[in-house]
Formats: sequence, C-alpha cells, structure tokens
Amino acid sequence: MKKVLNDPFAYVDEMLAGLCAAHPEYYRQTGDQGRVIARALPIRSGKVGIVSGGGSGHLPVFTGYVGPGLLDACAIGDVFASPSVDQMADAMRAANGGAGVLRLYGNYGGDIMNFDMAGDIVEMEDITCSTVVLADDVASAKSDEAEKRRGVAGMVYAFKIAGAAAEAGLDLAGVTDAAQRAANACRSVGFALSSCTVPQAGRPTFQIDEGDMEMGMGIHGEPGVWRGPLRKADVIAEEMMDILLADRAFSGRVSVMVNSLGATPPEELYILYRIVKARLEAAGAQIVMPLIGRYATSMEMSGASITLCQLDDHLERWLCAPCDCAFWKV
Amino acid sequence: MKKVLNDPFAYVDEMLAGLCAAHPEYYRQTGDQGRVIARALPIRSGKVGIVSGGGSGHLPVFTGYVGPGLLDACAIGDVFASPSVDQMADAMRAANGGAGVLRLYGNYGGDIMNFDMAGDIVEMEDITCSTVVLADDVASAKSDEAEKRRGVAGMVYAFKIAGAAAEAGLDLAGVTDAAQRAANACRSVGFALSSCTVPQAGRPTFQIDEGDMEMGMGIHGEPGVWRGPLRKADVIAEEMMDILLADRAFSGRVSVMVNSLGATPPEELYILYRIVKARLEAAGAQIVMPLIGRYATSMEMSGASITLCQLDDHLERWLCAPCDCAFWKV
Amino acid sequence: MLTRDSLAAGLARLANHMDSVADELNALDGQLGDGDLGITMVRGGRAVRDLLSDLPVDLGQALLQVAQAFTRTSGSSFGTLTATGLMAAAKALKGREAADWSETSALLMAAFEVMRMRGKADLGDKTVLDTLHAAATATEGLTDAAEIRTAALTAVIGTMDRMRGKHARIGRARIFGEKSVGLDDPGMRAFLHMLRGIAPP
Amino acid sequence: MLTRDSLAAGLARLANHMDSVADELNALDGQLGDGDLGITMVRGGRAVRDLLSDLPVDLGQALLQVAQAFTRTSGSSFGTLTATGLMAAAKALKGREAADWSETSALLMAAFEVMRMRGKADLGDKTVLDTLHAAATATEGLTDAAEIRTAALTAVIGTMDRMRGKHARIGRARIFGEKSVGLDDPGMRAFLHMLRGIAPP
Ligand SMILES: Nc1ncnc2c1ncn2[C@@H]1O[C@H](COP(=O)(O)OP(=O)(O)O)[C@@H](O)[C@H]1O
Ligand SMILES: Nc1ncnc2c1ncn2[C@@H]1O[C@H](COP(=O)(O)OP(=O)(O)O)[C@@H](O)[C@H]1O
Ligand SMILES: [Mg+2]
Ligand SMILES: [Mg+2]
Ligand SMILES: [Mg+2]
Ligand SMILES: [Mg+2]
Repeated sequence: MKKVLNDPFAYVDEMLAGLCAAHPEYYRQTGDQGRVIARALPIRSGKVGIVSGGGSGHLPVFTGYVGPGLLDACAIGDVFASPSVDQMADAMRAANGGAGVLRLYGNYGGDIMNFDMAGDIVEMEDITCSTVVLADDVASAKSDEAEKRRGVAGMVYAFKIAGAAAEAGLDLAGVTDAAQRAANACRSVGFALSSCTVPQAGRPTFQIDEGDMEMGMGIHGEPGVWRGPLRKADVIAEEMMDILLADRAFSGRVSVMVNSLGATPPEELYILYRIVKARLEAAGAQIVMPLIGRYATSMEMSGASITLCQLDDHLERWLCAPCDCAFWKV
Repeated sequence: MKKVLNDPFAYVDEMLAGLCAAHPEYYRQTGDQGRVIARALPIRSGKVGIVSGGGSGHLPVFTGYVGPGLLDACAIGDVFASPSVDQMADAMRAANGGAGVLRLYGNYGGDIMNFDMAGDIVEMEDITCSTVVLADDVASAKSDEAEKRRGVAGMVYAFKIAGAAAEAGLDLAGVTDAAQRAANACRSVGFALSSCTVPQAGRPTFQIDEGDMEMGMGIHGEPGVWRGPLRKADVIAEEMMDILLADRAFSGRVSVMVNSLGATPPEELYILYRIVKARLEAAGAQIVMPLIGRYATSMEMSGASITLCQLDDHLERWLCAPCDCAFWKV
Repeated sequence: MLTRDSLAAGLARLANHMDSVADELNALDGQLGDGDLGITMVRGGRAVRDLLSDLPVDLGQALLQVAQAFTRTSGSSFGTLTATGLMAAAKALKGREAADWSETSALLMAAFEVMRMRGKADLGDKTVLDTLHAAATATEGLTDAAEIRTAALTAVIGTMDRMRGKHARIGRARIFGEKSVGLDDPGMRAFLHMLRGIAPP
Repeated sequence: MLTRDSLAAGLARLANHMDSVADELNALDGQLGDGDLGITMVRGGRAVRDLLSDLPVDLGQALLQVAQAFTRTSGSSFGTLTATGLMAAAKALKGREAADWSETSALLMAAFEVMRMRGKADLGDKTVLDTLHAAATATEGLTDAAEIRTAALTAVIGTMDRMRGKHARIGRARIFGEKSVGLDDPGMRAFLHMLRGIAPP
C-alpha cells in the first residue's frame, strides 16, 4: 500500500491546497487553519445552509460534495480524525445565510461531540442549528441498536437530498426533515479485501490475509460480520443483499449505490451490480438512478459497499434534482 | 491484489452486462458476442461516427466514453487484449451515420492490424473510414521515434475534442483533422507503484518491490524510464513535468490531466497537482479545465499519469463543449 | 489558593509532563483506537504553554482560554471532552481572581456533569468519566492541597484497577470489544497524568 | 493434390495439434508478452473444426471461412496475421476445386506479402514473417508433398536457430528488448506447429 505524499503531516493541507487550486469555481478554503471548504460563492441569503465534516481520506466524502445542490461548507479533520470544534464552528459560519444551518454528518463519537460543542458556540452568534446524524451501516449494530450504527456511503444520499431541498427554498425544519427522511431511507453494508495506510501512521491500518475478505467491515477498518476466504462476486453480492433486505423492506422506487472503497475498479462494481439489480427487481422494486463508482472511499482500500435508498415522491424529486461539484454532476 | 469476480473468463462479459444494465440511457450492447458498446440512441444521420476500441480493464477508457459529445461506439477486447476484427467492424457499422467513421485508438500493434483489417471489410459496405492513432506516452520512445509511442491517457482529450467536432457537424475530414490535432497536442507520462491482476492470468502482471516505484511505466506494465526507491510526491511531479516540458513546449492555454491508474486516491492526485500547476504557470501557461481523477486506468494498479494538452481556439472550444456519459459530464 | 499564578504554574508543569508521557498514551490508544491521544495532549499542552505569559487574572477567563487551546488543536474526543470540562469550571469561577482548594471537588463534579452530557456516556462505561467522578467524590470536604492530591490520585488509581478487566463500552475502543479487557482505558490514563502533572508532589 | 477433402483432413490435424501445444505457446508468449498465443491458436482451431463437416468445395470460399474463424475468435496479433495470410491464399484459389502441391510456395509467398503489409514489419524483425518467407523460398520448384514438408520444416527450424540470438523488434516482445535474446519468437514457434500439424509426417 504505497502512497504518493511528501511530509505525512502535510497530507491533508496539501490535498486541500491542490483541490482548491484545481477547482476554484467550486471550492474556497477558509476557516481555522484552512480546514474548512466552502462553496466558491457566498451562500445566498435566506437559503438554509448545510454543513458536514469529518476525517479526511474519504474523497469525494466529505469535502468533495460542497457545491450547488449539495453542501455549503465542510470541516476537514486529519485522515480518519474528527475536525476540531473551532473548524466546525467556522464551517457553520461559512454556511450561514441567515436561515439556519443543518449539521449533516456520520455517526462517530468524536464528530458528534465536536459538532454539538461547535453548535453551542455559534448559537451564541444567533445561528440556528439542527442536526441529522447518518447511521446507515447495518453491519455495525443490530437493528435494536440502530442508533449505534456508523454512517457510511448513505451519507451521499442525505447530502444530495438535503441539498436539493435547501436549494428548493425549504426552511430549516423542512430541510432537516428531508435529510432525516433520507437518513431513515438508507441501508448500507460493505466488505473489504485489503487495508489502506493513514499517512501519519505509515503502515496499513489493518491486515486481511491474501485470499481472505471481511464482510461488514467499516471504512476505518472497524470489525465486520465475518472474516473468511474471498468469495465469488455473485456470492458476495447475494449475501450483501440478504443482509440489507433482512434489515428493512424495499419496494417501489429505490435508488442503489454500488460504491468502491478506493482500489476496487468500476469493472468489478458492474459485476456486483448485476446481482443487486436482479435481487431488487425480484423484490418488486424499480431502480432509480443507480450510482456505480467511487462515492465514499477510504483512500486505496480495496472493497465495496452497497447502499439502498427507499424513495418516495419527495425524495425522488430531490435525488434527481440538479447538483454540481468536481466529483458529481446530476 | 484481490479481485471481485466470478469466472475469470466471464469478467469482461459480466462487466459489460452490468454496465448496460446500470446505464441503459447511455449504453447499448451490440455486435459480435456482445463486444460492442454503442450509444443508446442510433447515430444521427449525417453525423460523422467516432469509434474506438481496445482491451478491457481501463474504465472509463474505452467503453465508458461512449455518449453524446464523445464516442459513438466502441469494440471491447478481453482485459488488456485487442478486440477481434469482427467486433471492430461491428463497432464501425454501429457508428455509421452515412458521413463516414473515424477510428480513434491507441498505438498498439494488435489494435492497428485489427482496425485496418476491419476497415477493409466495412469499406466493402461503402463505409468511409479515417484513422487517428494516439501516441502520447513520451516515456515509451524518444522523440525521434515518436510514432512508436504508446497511447495512454491523452486518448481522453482526443475523444472529447473529436466528439465535439463531430457533434458540431464537421465532415469526416474535419473531425479527423480535429482528432489529429488533439493527438499532436498531447504528451503524457506515468509512474506505477504496484501492479494489477489480469483475471485470466490470476496473478499480478508485474512486481515492484515494496518501497520502489517505476517512472514511465506503461499501463500494461511495459518497462519505463527508471525503477528505484519511491520518491516524495513533489519530486515525482517535478520529474514528470521535466520529462513533459523537455519533449514539447507548452504555453498559452493548456489543459492538464492528473490521472490515477486506479488505486491511487484523488487526495494524492491533488497533492501532485500543486506542482503541475506551479510548473505550468512558471512556463507562462494558463491552465484550462484541469482534469483530476480516474480517466484512464489499469484496474487496481497504483500510480498516476500526467497529460498536458496544448490548446488553440478550436481545441479549447471543443474541449469545453458539452459531453455526457456515465463517467464524465461537461 | 487557586489564582492566576498558581494556575499558570500548574499548567506549565502539566504541559511538560504531557511531553514526557505522549508516547505512552499514543501506544495505549493505538491498541484500541487511532493512537492519537498523546498527540492530542502534547498539542493541547503546547497551546496552553503559549497562553501562560499572558493569562487573565479572572480565573473564568483564564480557564476559558485553556479550554479553547484544546478545541483549537485537536478534534479528538478527549481534547473536546477536556475542553468541555474546563468550560464548566470556567463558568463556575467567572469573575473571580481566587478560589479555595476546598472548591476542587465541586469543580471536578461540575466538569463531570457536562462531560457526561456531552459524551452521552455513563459511569461504568470505562471512560475518563469513571476516574473523574472518583476524584470528585474522594476529594469532597478536603481543604489541603496535598491531601486533595493524594486522595484524588488514590481514587483514580483504584478506579483504574477496578475497571481494567471490563469491556470498553464507548468510543473507538467499544468496537474492539474483547481486546479492551485487561487494558487501561486511554482516557483514564491521560487523566491520571493530568493530575500528576498539575499538582506538585 | 489440395482439395476440399485433403484441406479438411489437414485442418483437423492442425486443430488437434494446437490443443496439444497450447501450453507451450502460452508459456513462450508469456515470457515476452501477454501469454495468449496458445489460447489464440486453440480457439481458432476449434472454430475451424466446426467448419469442417460443411466446408465449401471452392477452395477460395473454404479458405475464406477458415480465415474468418481466426478473425472471429481472437483479437491477438497472430490470429489476425494468420487470417490475413489465409485471405491472400483464398483470393489466389478463388473458383478452383483443386490445386497442385507445386503451388505451395507461391501461396506462402502471397501470404507473406500481405502479412508484411498488414503488420508493417520486415524480414529480420524476428517475427513469423522470417519463417514464412524461409518456407516459401525453400519450397520453390518442389512438387512432392513429402519433399515440400521436409524442406519447409528444415527452413523454418534453421531460421529459428539463426534468429534466436537476436532482439525482437516488433509487437509486445520489442519492449522487453534484451529479454527476448535467446528466446524463440512465439509466432515462429506457432508457425512451426502449424506446419507440423497440417502436413502428415
Ligand atoms: N463519549 C465519550 N464519553 C466519555 N469519554 C469518552 C467518550 N469517548 C471517548 N472518551 C474518552 O476518550 C478517550 C479516547 O480519547 P481520544 O483518543 O481523543 O479519542 P478518539 O481519537 O477516538 O477521538 C477514551 O479512552 C475515553 O476515556
Ligand atoms: N506487426 C507484426 N508483424 C509480423 N508479425 C507480428 C507482428 N506483431 C506480432 N507478430 C507475430 O505474432 C506473435 C505474437 O502473437 P500474439 O501473441 O497473438 O500477439 P499479441 O498477443 O501481442 O497481440 C509474435 O511472436 C510475432 O511472430
Ligand atoms: Mg484516539
Ligand atoms: Mg482521534
Ligand atoms: Mg500474445
Ligand atoms: Mg494478445
């Protein structure tokens, strides 16, 4: 797992510098220590702002999804580490157009504490905040402890749907509700074939033996459901669909994401997609806007995740509304 | 280098089935043994058709770039292997709108022989053909043997520019000229950190020791300029810019692509981009539409390439014209 | 008596002590999490050290600045929790230039309460909260600085001994379940070092 | 005499022979390229075998079908070159139901010429062209099938011995430069096996 880098401690700052140099029409670097990415243009007054934040190393998540129809600003931590409270507060300031700010991020302890504390700070400045925490990874806790689940690729659906709702002019309660409904509608599960290297650590985060895989593993290498010999693609896809469909019924209009964790190429995502499609159609669902690619990654980790998103009329309209950023255009 | 697959011999066919199942609005599978991807809608009568073709394992190249403003059809071989003559002939038939067909592909012996032979066949059916062969990889031959160079990521610029010229209504000579000018305008160089696995072979194509890299290596593992210890990102980027700028002068309006070969994450491409931008600006160039991402890959190979494309007014207009496919929208 | 000057002296010792235990904390955190706890404390300590020459005499203002040194330099859980606790103490001492050592227990308990709310953890979850609560309880009613120090350290070490065999139930360590049994919670160890650092032996 | 039936018999032997040498050809090609030459020949041979029960009596039509069996089953260089050569022979025999063995040399030379044009390689580049040219030259003026076989095989083996120490200058093998020295060119070896297969000993 070799990496292209200079000083490991400069990895995130150099990445952000390059990102903003490449796409000044989308991204503007601001905030404490430059660790906030905001939209190139200031937020339209009266629009609800949407902020996210979390560790680096997941591009396009989180930073990449700043743009029209998506996020307004994002606080960026070191690789796999939470941003600081100050950075989150700065992100909320950048996303404030006077109509309130939705905090939309994944269910990780550090992020929650920091976003809460940052909220306490900016509320003193009369910025109204709401919160929706994503917890879509069904492998990380049983359904009776669903609130303990980690947030993974389902986040992207929530960004998209909340972003469209905000762009459509809904108020903070309305955007928060749209985001919460998107969060409730998503279920994800992933598997890993091999690890990635956190630059500052300098060695792979975990080890999976050659010829093995881990089903249900988290995007930072958190333990999954089982570890065992690498299965055939169709067997892996069937098992993932079993896990997802056992957790929640999906029917009618459903969107699906087959997401590479980084190294796994799109060729292999398409091989998985054959089974995902067959299973969803057998369950009576019609697939809307399948997303196949790298939407939420862990640098050069090998593996993939599947996310299902149960749509209703509103969610579908917002999912299919236009959006624009350097990584995704609808 | 683990892979998500079923029968290795079904890898390409299952990939194509999944691709077309996911994106029926873009892609239609046709031709001998289903190994041609054509646009979902038949070609507009009177538009010049553009076909490409080559081995699988390079998504989005070649197949992914079928779509409005890009290619009309593409013949697909096994991983890293040329499509058959019959498949190429079928691709040309699918791309024929009565105004002739441009064959636009990379400089590999097998592809050239097969496209030539396929051309002989379809010319019997009154389909007029022209050819532009991409040879942008400066590391693969010295400038006095530039015609021996391999085609790599520069292909994407040629697809985009020729596609826009065809969409704009130019005739076969005009589209061919646009493609040839794009081909002449591009220079690329890449480096690899680790290999990828051809499914049917079952083991990595080549080996680079842990801690080593190879500068100038080809996308199938063809030998490069030097192999040695892994350098820092900035050193790698500087050397690549040295190689590119020594081969050809770039000034005025220049587009640049920093392309991952697969596993290398966008974070690291942005780190490289800082240097690319500084060097180009120091040479007096203005950067137009930097492309940072996975545009031409070798499955899960680790490494990256840099392509520079010298623009003029026409090339810039065509580069910036709209295009649409599952992997790239402008 | 807690004043700007005795606080500054204590914080200077704390920052130095953190430099010397950083590796130990990183290693312990690395067995169960992301191995950054030592970094968090060193960075926080450094930022605190930068404040000392210019610390406000108002103890509330002073502690607020110390809290912000932690929110600014780290996004890791322990840094944020430390800042949360310090802010509770800052609130309690706002407008005052001196406090009696006998207030120590109440200040610790105030910090405990807000940190429990912030982290949504509870006693027995094998976190810094258990040691903090133990220190607050053990120092209740004490007035002498040295006595307070001994009581707090004894309570913290006792709590760590008692909790070592338990499962972690919160934060990163939770997901490593079994592996956490037999290991000290990194946050408890950090708290122990904060006590050792701040109070002169 | 070359007729539909003797051609069919020869092709059946050739297809069988390819099955038995596939591994050898794959391995040789694997040292310098992509290791698919055996696969190419086996797939082509299989497709040819499927034609045999229904082969046209017109030798031109028959050879055209055989050529198409190779373009259909493989995109690899050797398959396309083989098809190119077979098409030249098909053109030369169009409308005829029999050909004399004495025409062998001319047919090989016709194939050589179009393959040279298709592949843009030349004599001395260490490709199948060298052996093909040698076989065409060595069989000039010969009329007896057994004599032709012996002369062709001798010429091919001699050419391979002569070229083994040279650099490959074309195709995938070229880029491996030095590594190709001392190794047979895979296409030459495949051609040798085609001769061995098609002509009964
Ligand atoms: N929610 C929580 N409530 C109370 N204490 C917590 C909580 N989460 C973490 N901790 C404490 O913080 C310590 C870990 O700190 P740190 O390394 O900064 O966490 P991380 O790097 O995972 O964000 C734990 O050992 C525990 O004592
Ligand atoms: N341009 C060419 N001209 C003549 N012969 C060639 C040419 N390219 C390849 N060959 C022959 O084909 C053989 C390789 O065949 P094959 O394995 O099918 O190629 P590839 O897999 O690289 O397409 C070489 O050993 C050589 O004899
Ligand atoms: Mg930690
Ligand atoms: Mg941390
Ligand atoms: Mg080969
Ligand atoms: Mg081949």
